[in-house]
Amino acid sequence: MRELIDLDRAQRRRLPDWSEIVDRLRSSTRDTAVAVLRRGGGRPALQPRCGVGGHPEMLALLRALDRAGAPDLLSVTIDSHTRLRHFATADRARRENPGQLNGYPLVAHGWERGRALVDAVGVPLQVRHGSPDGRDLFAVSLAAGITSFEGGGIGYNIPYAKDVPLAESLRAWQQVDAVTAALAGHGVVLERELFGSLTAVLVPPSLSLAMTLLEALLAAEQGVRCVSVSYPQSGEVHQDVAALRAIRSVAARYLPADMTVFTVLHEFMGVFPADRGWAEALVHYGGLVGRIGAADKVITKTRQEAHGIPTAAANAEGLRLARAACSPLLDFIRLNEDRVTEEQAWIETEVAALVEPVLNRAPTLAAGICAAFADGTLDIPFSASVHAHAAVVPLRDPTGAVRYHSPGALPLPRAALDRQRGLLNQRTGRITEKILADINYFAAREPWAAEPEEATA
Amino acid sequence: MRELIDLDRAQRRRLPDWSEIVDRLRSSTRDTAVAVLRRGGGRPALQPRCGVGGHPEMLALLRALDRAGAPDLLSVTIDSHTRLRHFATADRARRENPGQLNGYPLVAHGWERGRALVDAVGVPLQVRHGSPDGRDLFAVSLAAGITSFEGGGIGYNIPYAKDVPLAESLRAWQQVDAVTAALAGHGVVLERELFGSLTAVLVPPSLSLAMTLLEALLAAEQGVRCVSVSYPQSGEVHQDVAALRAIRSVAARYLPADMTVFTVLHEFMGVFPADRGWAEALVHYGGLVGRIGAADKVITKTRQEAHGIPTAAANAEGLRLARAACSPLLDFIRLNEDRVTEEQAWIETEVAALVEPVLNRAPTLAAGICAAFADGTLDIPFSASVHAHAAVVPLRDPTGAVRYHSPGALPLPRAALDRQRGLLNQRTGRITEKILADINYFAAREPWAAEPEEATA
Amino acid sequence: MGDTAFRSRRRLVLGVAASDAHAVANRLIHLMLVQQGFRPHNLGVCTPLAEFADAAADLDAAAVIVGSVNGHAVEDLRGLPDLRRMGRLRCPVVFGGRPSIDAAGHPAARARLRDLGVDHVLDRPEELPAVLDSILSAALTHA
Amino acid sequence: MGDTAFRSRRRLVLGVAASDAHAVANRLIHLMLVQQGFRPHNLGVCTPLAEFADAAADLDAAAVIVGSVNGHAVEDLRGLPDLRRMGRLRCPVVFGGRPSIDAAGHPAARARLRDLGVDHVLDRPEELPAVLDSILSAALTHA
Ligand code: B12
Ligand code: B12
Repeated sequence: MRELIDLDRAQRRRLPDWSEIVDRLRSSTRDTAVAVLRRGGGRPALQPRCGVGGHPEMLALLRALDRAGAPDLLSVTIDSHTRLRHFATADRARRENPGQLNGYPLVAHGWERGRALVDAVGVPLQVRHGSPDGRDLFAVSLAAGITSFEGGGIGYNIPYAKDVPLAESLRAWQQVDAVTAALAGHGVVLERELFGSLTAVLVPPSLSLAMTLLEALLAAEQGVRCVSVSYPQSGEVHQDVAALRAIRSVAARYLPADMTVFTVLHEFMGVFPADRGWAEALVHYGGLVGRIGAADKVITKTRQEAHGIPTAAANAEGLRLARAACSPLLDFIRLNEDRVTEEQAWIETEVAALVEPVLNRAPTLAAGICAAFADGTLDIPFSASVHAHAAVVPLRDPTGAVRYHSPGALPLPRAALDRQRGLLNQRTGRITEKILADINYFAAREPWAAEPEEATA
Repeated sequence: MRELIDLDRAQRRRLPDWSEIVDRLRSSTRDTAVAVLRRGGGRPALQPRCGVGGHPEMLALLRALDRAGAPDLLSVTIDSHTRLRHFATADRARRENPGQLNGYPLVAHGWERGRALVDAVGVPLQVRHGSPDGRDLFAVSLAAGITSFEGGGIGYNIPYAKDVPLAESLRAWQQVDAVTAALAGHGVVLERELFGSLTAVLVPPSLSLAMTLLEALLAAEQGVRCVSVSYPQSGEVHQDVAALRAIRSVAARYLPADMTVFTVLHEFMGVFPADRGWAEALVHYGGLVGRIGAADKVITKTRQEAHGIPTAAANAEGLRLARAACSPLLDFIRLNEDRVTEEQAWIETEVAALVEPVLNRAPTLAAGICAAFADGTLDIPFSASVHAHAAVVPLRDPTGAVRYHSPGALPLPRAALDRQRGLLNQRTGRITEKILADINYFAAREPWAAEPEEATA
Repeated sequence: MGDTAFRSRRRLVLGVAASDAHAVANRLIHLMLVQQGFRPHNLGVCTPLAEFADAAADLDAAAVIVGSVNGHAVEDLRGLPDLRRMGRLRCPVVFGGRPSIDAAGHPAARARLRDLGVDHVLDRPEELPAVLDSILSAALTHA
Repeated sequence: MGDTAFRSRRRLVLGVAASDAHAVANRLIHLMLVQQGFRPHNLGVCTPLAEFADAAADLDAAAVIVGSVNGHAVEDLRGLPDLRRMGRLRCPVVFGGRPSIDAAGHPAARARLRDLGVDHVLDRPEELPAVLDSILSAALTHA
């Protein structure tokens, strides 16, 4: 398996033998992440983001969340330095001032400590990061016995780096996928989750789905037969439920028939309200949307999202709010199904229009993707990377649904654009003001019930 | 005003002059409870139950809830001794071992301390108790400047005492109502809330509504023109929303046209699940039902309901869960309106059948009520009092709605009973087992996510 | 189940403590005892301890069973030593329910109840038959 | 608003700190500065401090504006004293965003940033124009 993936030399030296890694994963009696998702149980599995710099602190955080939040899976959220392969910086920071890191530097702490994290809690762990090239992190995760790894060559590049050529990130992630497929051959099915949130701010659903679909196709090329496709809550329930359903319909249409696809909802990923009441309502609402949309998993947020890295207590409360939203007591809730059906049909049309030209292009899928980003026929708003045009301008329509105000060079069908323009024309005002208002769609609400933050802490 | 109400002599000696009491209520610049309800704001006002024995502890509890739970109103829940006019016992207990009291002994602490409670927080207080004869408590509450007082001659007798003749409790509450009306004449409109929860366990909605309607009519006789009618959540959403709507339709039909009626939902009052996940879901669900049913107020429960008197933190969390349920983010939720309409029509029919014979009876309404309880044509299940037959046997139908398995001597229409029997016949098993199962309807659920209670505390 | 005919040989006095109006458990326990062949006399809710004593004397009851869930058990049973001393309550006293206002207070409250002279402090109704059987058979042997 | 023509006399270097990929504030601030008559050169996200220095030198910029919201500002700016010492970064440095990973850490992080030689530590984009105006007018006066 070692030959499938190029690792940093220093890293390779430190890792155990691949055979040991594989044997340990195979013989583990712990639940894998995929086992948890397969078990299902009629409601979404719940998972928080969580990661702090120090190792003892990370152990304590995982244990506290496991106990107080009753998650189905837990995260190891990686710090920014490690994401960008600044391993030396991460290592110095975790030695000198671990409390100031915005995540757990798993590569610097090393796989032995990773195993301690796995052993600390009763639920499987997932590594969540944002690395254009996550190969070393992946290898350390596997050595630690972690059975779920997030990312992909598009979604972990364009929003997460300035200048990593797409061809490079796609190649790195092809290697991750190849190892994932090989492990499945040994009976170890990893959760390979594709990050559909992109820049997380006003992402039109069809854009998110197009990107994760392309990443899923790349994974399929490498032999992967099980992926999780994530989608970021827009905040308009009919649109969000339609998008979650569209993940399945689009997957059925384009992905291999023997591919398992789990759907994941990211609770609202944009600018969160600072007001505690609104933040709590939004956290709950995310869980509810995930459940109505029959997501297999919901990644929860916290009432402290607008304020900083959350405390364990606030993170646990976020889980519990989402859990209350997933209760069977709420089975009675009905949506306007006509609206959902209409939205879903449009999303499917738009995804087809975005993806099909890429499939029919260039020698390889990866090359097609690179070419499409180069000419702007694939693109995202607010791109962090110079390798996307960032010519797409999204806006919310009067219901709050996210639409294409300007598609840039995206090859969206005329009918779809006309419909969206029709919806957007109902709003007046200057475009920059509208964008700002839409970025702050939830953050700008009047306080829901004024009272000091941390009053219960 | 003093002549309207007979008070304990010792009590009367300790109270300030009535004129002082009235002046203080009139000149207060604080929100009254009714002002908060009138203001509305498109979502139910939220109020927790709360009461501990010690005075400093009670101050701390109110302040903590006000800060961390952002309630719209707060309660002063009274201890059992005081409820039953065991004032001497309450007084000894609050001096010797206040921490062991199950509520705040307001009479023993006295009206000066009551004023301190009022001054401690930014929201109005309500006295919640369960006194067949609450006159002294009422007088102390008024002297304290408290603008909301719960209770009534039926609902605060039959579930709360063994052997207080109804005629006595009705007379005591007529005096409370007379003072309430006189105060309104001075411009001080109290919230007079009628306790519809009765014994709280499997109470058929029409029974709850019939009792509060009779109490509202008694209050109207004394000149009261503003009441809150409370109803205990059954747990089946269509039935509960129908019941909340029926409060208004029934009030419009039977009560004076110039009477203001606020609707109050008591979050589930029966046996609560011990499991934290279920308890939280149920607390949230209660808030949601109140909001869908357009209740003016929701009295919240806590995740510790099954375990004991809640901590301030758990109580605040209950408020916040209910608040999340009242968020505008959930405006999209729709019910099966046909089911609600059908339920509401039946509830109205049943209430008419229960109440109209009483209205046409005997010299006075109060006498009619006494006679009806005496012959069982008014009755409640699980009566605490010997003055009700307790011949009514309720059961849940397969949807969870509470029905009359046996009406005892209640004069319910044949069609209503046939319908309910039809629904109940779908269930098999022995009747005692069914009752037990229904009492434990929420408590008996499989753990929602097993984890130790108090993990976050 | 063996022979339980002896269960009907003596009366039992059942009820809920003086300040406690919770009726549901009391009604269900009454039903359960009757179904199992005991002969309970139910005083219902809000019953002062002296009334338990009087009823026990009147009926020559084998035991007094006091329920309480409202958290006031210790306060409501504080008269027990006096009643014992005055010889007004001679049979065993069984307590069942929630001894205190919250879980944290239960152990101390249980100890207090025993100090007051309660013979058996139970949590659940299912514990009742065995305890009553032992009381009844002891009483019948010594009688 | 007064005469703001001087705003276009010198370039400004704008960007986000080395480990930080948050792009939205950066794009909006760039837009705002242009609209207000400044001439920012935007290096975008994930920009090492040395690149800020090089760009400032190349463009003879009046100020360097470093944004960071991911909490790593102190770490990402730790090279500032060295760059100053080597004379590679001479103009004022303005920091804006979230200085630390949570509210509790902000005061200490602000102090650390000042120790490192950051001239202005701002929270909100609205504070930027006044600070830049003062820097620019001082620079133009001394020039
Ligand atoms: C969208 C978002 C993302 C997107 C970013 C996509 C992209 N490339 O742009 C994604 C999902 C990729 C992401 C990733 C991460 N994020 Co992020 N993210 C957010 C979020 C939700 C909104 C940020 C945003 O766009 N805001 C809108 C813009 C306009 O405002 P802003 O960035 O908040 O900045 C304001 C001020 O800080 C100031 N400001 C900002 N820059 C500057 C510069 C100057 C000169 C001035 C004067 C002012 C200024 O003005 C802005 C308007 O008021 C915030 C939380 C929130 N606010 O709700 C978290 C947040 C900023 N992220 C955070 C973190 C830690 C991360 C990660 C490290 C993952 C993790 N551990 O959670 C990674 C970062 C990876 C990396 N290498 O940097 C933390 C930062 C913690 C802190 N410092 O308090 C936050 C607060 C979330 C949280 N509560 O944990 N994130
Ligand atoms: C319904 C209810 C009421 C109804 C009662 C109506 C009626 N007259 O019966 C109303 C609304 C009127 C009410 C009022 C009050 N209640 Co109440 N009530 C409940 C509730 C929700 C269910 C009780 C019930 O019926 N359970 C079903 C029966 C079958 O079970 P049970 O009573 O829990 O008893 C079990 C065991 O304790 C045991 N058991 C009980 N008695 C006996 C006796 C023997 C001999 C044995 C062996 C076993 C035994 O067996 C039962 C089955 O397992 C509980 C909370 C819960 N469980 O969810 C609170 C609860 C019991 N109430 C409580 C309190 C404090 C009050 C009030 C004082 C108001 C207040 N401060 O909150 C008043 C009491 C007034 C008074 N004078 O006593 C507290 C008691 C605190 C504690 N001890 O831990 C509880 C736990 C709620 C809470 N978390 O605060 N209540």
